[in-house]
Amino acid sequence: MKKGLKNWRLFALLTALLVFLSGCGREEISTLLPAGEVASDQFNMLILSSAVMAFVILVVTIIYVLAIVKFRRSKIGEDVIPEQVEGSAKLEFLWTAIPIVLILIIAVPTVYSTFDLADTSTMDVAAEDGSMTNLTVNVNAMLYWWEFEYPEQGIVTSQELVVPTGERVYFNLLAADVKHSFWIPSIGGKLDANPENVNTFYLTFDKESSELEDGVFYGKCAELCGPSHALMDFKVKTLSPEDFDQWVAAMQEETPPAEETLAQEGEQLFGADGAGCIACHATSGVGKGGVMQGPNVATFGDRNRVAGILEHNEEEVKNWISDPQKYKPGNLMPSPKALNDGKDFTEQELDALAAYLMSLSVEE
Amino acid sequence: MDLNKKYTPQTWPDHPETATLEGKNKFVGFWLLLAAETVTFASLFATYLALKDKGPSGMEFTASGLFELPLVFAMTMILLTSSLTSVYAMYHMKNHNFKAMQAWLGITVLLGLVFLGLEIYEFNHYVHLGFGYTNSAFSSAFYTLVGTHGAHVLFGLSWFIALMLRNAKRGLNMYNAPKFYLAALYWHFIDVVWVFIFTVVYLMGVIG
Amino acid sequence: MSSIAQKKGFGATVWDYMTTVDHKKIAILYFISGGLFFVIGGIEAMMIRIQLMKAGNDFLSAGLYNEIITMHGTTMIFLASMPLLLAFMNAVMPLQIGARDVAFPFLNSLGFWLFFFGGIFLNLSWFLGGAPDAGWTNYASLAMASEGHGIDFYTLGLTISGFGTLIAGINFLVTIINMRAPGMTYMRMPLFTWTTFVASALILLAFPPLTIGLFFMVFDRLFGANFFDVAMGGNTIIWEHLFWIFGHPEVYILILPAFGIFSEIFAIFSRKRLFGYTALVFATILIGFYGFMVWAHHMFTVGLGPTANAVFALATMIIAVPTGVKIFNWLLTIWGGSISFTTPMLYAIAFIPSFVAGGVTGVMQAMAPLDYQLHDSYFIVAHFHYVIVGGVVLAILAGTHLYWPKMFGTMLNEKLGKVTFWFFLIGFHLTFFIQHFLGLMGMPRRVYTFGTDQGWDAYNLISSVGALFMAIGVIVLVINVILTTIKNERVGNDPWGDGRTLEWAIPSPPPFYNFAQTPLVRGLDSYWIEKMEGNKEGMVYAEPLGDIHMPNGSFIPVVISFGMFVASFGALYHMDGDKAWALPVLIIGLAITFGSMLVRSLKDDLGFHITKEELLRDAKGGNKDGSK
Amino acid sequence: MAHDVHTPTRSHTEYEYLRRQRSKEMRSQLTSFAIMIFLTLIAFTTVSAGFSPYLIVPIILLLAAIQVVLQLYHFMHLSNKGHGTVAFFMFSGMFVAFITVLTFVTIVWW
Ligand code: HEA
Ligand code: HEA
Ligand code: HEC
Ligand code: CUA
Ligand SMILES: [Cu+2]
Repeated sequence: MKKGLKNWRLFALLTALLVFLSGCGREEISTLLPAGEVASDQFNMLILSSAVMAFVILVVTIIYVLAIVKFRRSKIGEDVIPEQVEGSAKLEFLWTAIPIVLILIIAVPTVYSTFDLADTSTMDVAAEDGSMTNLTVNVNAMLYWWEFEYPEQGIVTSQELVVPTGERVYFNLLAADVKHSFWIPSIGGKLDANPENVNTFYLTFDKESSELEDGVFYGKCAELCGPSHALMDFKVKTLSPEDFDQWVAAMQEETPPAEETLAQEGEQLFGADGAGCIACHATSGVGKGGVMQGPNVATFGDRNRVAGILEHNEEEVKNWISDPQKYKPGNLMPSPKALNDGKDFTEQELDALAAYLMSLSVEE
Repeated sequence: MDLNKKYTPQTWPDHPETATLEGKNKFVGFWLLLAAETVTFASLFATYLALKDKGPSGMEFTASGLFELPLVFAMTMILLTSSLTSVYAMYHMKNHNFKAMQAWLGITVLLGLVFLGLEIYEFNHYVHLGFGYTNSAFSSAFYTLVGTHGAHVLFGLSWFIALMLRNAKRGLNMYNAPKFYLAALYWHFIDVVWVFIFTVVYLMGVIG
Repeated sequence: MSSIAQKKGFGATVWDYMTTVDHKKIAILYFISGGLFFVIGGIEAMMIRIQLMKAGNDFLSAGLYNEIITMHGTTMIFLASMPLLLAFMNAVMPLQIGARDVAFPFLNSLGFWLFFFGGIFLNLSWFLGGAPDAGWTNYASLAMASEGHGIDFYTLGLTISGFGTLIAGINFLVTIINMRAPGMTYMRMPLFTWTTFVASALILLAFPPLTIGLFFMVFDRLFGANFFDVAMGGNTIIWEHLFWIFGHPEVYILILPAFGIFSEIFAIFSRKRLFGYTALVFATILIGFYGFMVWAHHMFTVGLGPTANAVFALATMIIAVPTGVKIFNWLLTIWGGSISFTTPMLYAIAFIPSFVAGGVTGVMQAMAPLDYQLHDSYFIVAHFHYVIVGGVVLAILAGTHLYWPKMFGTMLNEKLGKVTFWFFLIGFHLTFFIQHFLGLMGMPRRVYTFGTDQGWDAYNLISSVGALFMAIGVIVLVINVILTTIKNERVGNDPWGDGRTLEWAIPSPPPFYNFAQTPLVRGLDSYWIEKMEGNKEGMVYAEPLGDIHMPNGSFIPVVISFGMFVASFGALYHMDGDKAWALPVLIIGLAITFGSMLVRSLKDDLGFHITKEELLRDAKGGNKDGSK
Repeated sequence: MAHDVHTPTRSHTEYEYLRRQRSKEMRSQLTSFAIMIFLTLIAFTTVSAGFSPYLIVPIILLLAAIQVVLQLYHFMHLSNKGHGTVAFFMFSGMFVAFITVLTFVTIVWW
């Protein structure tokens, strides 16, 4: 008995510790650790409403506990017939009025914020030189990957959104196939990418992602979109405005040909004369969105993950290319056999492809 | 309830449709069904309005180019008139005049058949023009809305016919009076829906 | 179930139940099949929790996981909770208003069999090429893209069972409108009857949009219509609207009868009249009314625009007010009462904080901008399991214990009942409380796996352990049922001793005609009034003992439903285009259905009479289950 | 709960009076039918006449609404005694119908 009690205590302690340790979740992805204006607004609403709700729960609990402590039959006697009270108009009024007041308290910020967050009026404001004052990103959501087009800059990238900090960034969302939903928990709430029409909203990014443990914010698809919905992750890199401009400039340059021999071999294989990967994967950051069937790989070497989920190393690149279905069931990248005349890639070929892909970079 | 109990116009209750508990239940239940049908048709109308003239790029047919009013006008008049003839039938039912009731119901059924025939002709005509069910979102919504109404007409007619045949020999009694009454209610409801169809689909369609 | 039925032999009992039109037996049919589906849905829930127990688990594959959550949600809502509540409505509501049966006994049976065959059809998808996998909400773009026949099983199965539910709703409405005993005015109806009434009204007006949405989906997938095909001008948001115009009232269809059951329990086990009966009634009606004006709160992130979001956010928040009125009136009912902690009362007591916790998170979600963060995260999963499990399932478990004697004539063991209660309650909070935080920590719902790098491992493990507790609770309940049935100790009219409404004034289970003489109702809580005035019989009668007219049993409902079942297979496989037998099957199915409907309408069914002599004989203890 | 019908026993004058009431009702129904035909004619002519849609649409919707009221109250007797409950449900149904249509013509296309 005693021992059992001890074990139980230990278990409880461990549980409590675990819960404490995981606290508010990871900075990369938790709505409880907001890293942008939108998320902060929403976090404040969370705190406000939680306080109101805690008050409601408290009131109910007090009445409730008092009632079941005071009026238990064992206490007041077996045969008592309580008075059959009909009701009380006063009380009814009271508990209609108080909740209405509480509702009003949360309704005001709700309405204000609803319109505020939907305000995209500054989106198309142009500066004097004709360039847009705000960055706009067109997001194309596709079966399990994301494409980010920067129409003003004429560049396009995939899997990793790169944005400047400290300014509003506008997003146009569209789904290419089925419905998806664009969500970066620590930056702000989600918005659906519907197949029939463009949705627009804005986010602001306050913190540079290099300060994070993993170096990027995590983005999620939040609408069931098929077997690999759970794996439709993307990453967000936030840069200081200067770094961002640099990044854009680097993107706009021609991709230089591969330098190492292995990588050159890979480039060969990747191209139209090889396995034809280039048919779906553009290797240049310059271009338009919504054209290619596969992610743009111009920045592949700078990525944080492979295909949004696997660790970013050559081993995983090779794993992915050898059997994409194993890592993202139902995704639209063909198996090697379908690309390479019915044969699997040899280890050598895989090494070459991986080396080539890893060499694609716009950062120093 | 005694099926064989015979009534005369003198002993026939004022409201035969609700004179028995069974009748009353049927009566209330049927009205509730009509409330549900109202929402059903509202969903169809709403979808039609949302999808009106929507289709693939380069779609050939839109409402204003397609619909022709004379036929619809004829159909409307016929259905409206059939609503009146069924009112006549119920008038005679209340007077316990079985023969007259059957006769008016017969006319109602005839009018309904003509209406249905015209609708089939209309659909057939559109399909021949090349406006098929699978052409566009607009065509699907149109055929589904108007076709559902047509299916209701068909059901109403079958109901009338079944009642007339089944009771031809035994005449009016407390058991079948509520059924006749409800079938007539149903017929009016179909007419109500049509009023909206000709207004919302055809008239508003023609003006674009 | 009853001893008499056992004597009749198994085959005869089955036949008896397949042809019955007696609302009490139909209640038992609903109860058994709803219970069965609850266990199936529960096993699916356990599989979900096993899969999510740890990061990167491979217990279920990605595609299978989606099928399981879809079937879990669909089964639990349409095939478990609703039928179980319909079981109590059937068993109790006609007794509470002093009626001999429901308004349309034949349709009552038809409603059950349509639901049953629809449910079976849906679940057969597991064996016929895969279950639906687009979530219980079945959003159009994904549903249209889904391969195989899963989605078709969903649309056709729900269409059939939806018809069944609609019929049941109309039936209850007419029963309450027309068949109340003399003196049973609207404002004297027990609260469970009231909630049945409002829930049925919601069924009446909410199921048609769902049916239309399902039709669109069927036409799109089977006949090439273009309602949801974007390239052809279609629009998938139409599905979302139609689904939620139905879907939100649906959650009140679930919770209102649950409120009804708890209202009865609070009054009975506090030995006190419901505090603020009138307010409770109006709150019920208001909730039903508002229920139709808030559906777009499920669509805040769709992009409907700020005006729509703001309007629907405000409308949604308002619902907290009438619900709060209910909560406080219940609290004031037990206040000053004499509370006895029976198993049903334990559930009722546990319900209050659990449901309030779920309700207030609902109000948080109603704040549209906040919901942009919460939507489709585990916060939502936590919210709706708090209101559904903490409200509806607790009510079902409470109702099972409370009405078991009325339905089966025996009492469930109280000790085991309390064991179930504690396991279930602790497991429930363990599972779902922590999910709020998972959601806030960024975990989306409907994910079949998650990485170790997201920081969600520990919370998910705790959640899975909780589910195990719930499973133990349910298993103890099953054992309890088996033991009770074997022991078979019969009980009297009012086994809880403090019954207040008419159903406790007659034997358990009641004779098949319910009331030998129609009671006369003299106020709210009519049985309690008679008890307090020392009336030994428990009732005053509105009529002298006389012949009773009863409806005949019929096998036709089974045939009609079976025809729809067959036709659905035909329609489903007709889509493949290479199956020549599909069209004949479709036609045969429809022929069976319409043929049997025709038979029904051409053959007069006038019922039969029980004579006064038989009633007198019965009163001395004779034939009780209606076999003729 | 009597399932037998209480057969009325009427005097001859009562019976005559009832019949006259019914003929009177029939005549009023005939009038409403005439009105319905008339309204339909107006609706079709306004459209054929080719006025501005902003004028026509409200007018023909109003005409349709009047027709429906006539059908419900004169042909389907919704105002008669004993129709209170069902009328309530019909109006609830129309309310749901109205907000459904309203949404679909406003926010489906956001
Ligand atoms: C029985 C089922 C049930 C019930 C009763 C409710 C009740 C409520 N629900 Fe819930 N809900 C669901 C089942 C239910 N819900 C389901 C299944 C989903 C998800 C569907 C899916 O996507 O799969 C969902 C989703 C859902 C959403 C969408 C979230 C999203 O997907 O983004 C929202 C948003 O507003 C919401 C709100 C509410 C509100 C405001 C109530 C209110 O009725 C609650 C009212 C109760 C109280 C508030 C507590 C008592 C009141 C007081 C003590 C008075 C004082 C209180 C205050 C002043 C706040 N619910
Ligand atoms: C009435 C509705 C209802 C009920 C009662 C439940 C009950 C439970 N639900 Fe669920 N749930 C939904 C409705 C419901 N649910 C809906 C609508 C969804 C959304 C689906 C979607 O996204 O589309 C959902 C989704 C959902 C998820 C999210 C999945 C995801 O998004 O990926 C999870 C995860 O934890 C979950 C868990 C549970 C658990 C642990 C229970 C437990 O309470 C279950 C308890 C019951 C048991 C444990 C039964 C145990 C029985 C046995 C073990 C067998 C014993 C048998 C014999 C002895 C014969 N449910
Ligand atoms: C038919 C189009 C198609 C072809 C051809 C194709 N891919 Fe892909 N590829 C895709 C798609 C689609 C994805 C995204 C999958 C996902 O994440 O769901 C992808 C993803 C990838 C990724 C991960 C991308 C990232 O940004 O993380 C790599 C690496 C990759 N492909 C390499 C290759 C190689 C090497 C070849 C040729 C041997 C190739 N692909 C051929 C469609 C294609
Ligand atoms: Cu894309 Cu989920
Ligand atoms: Cu809702």
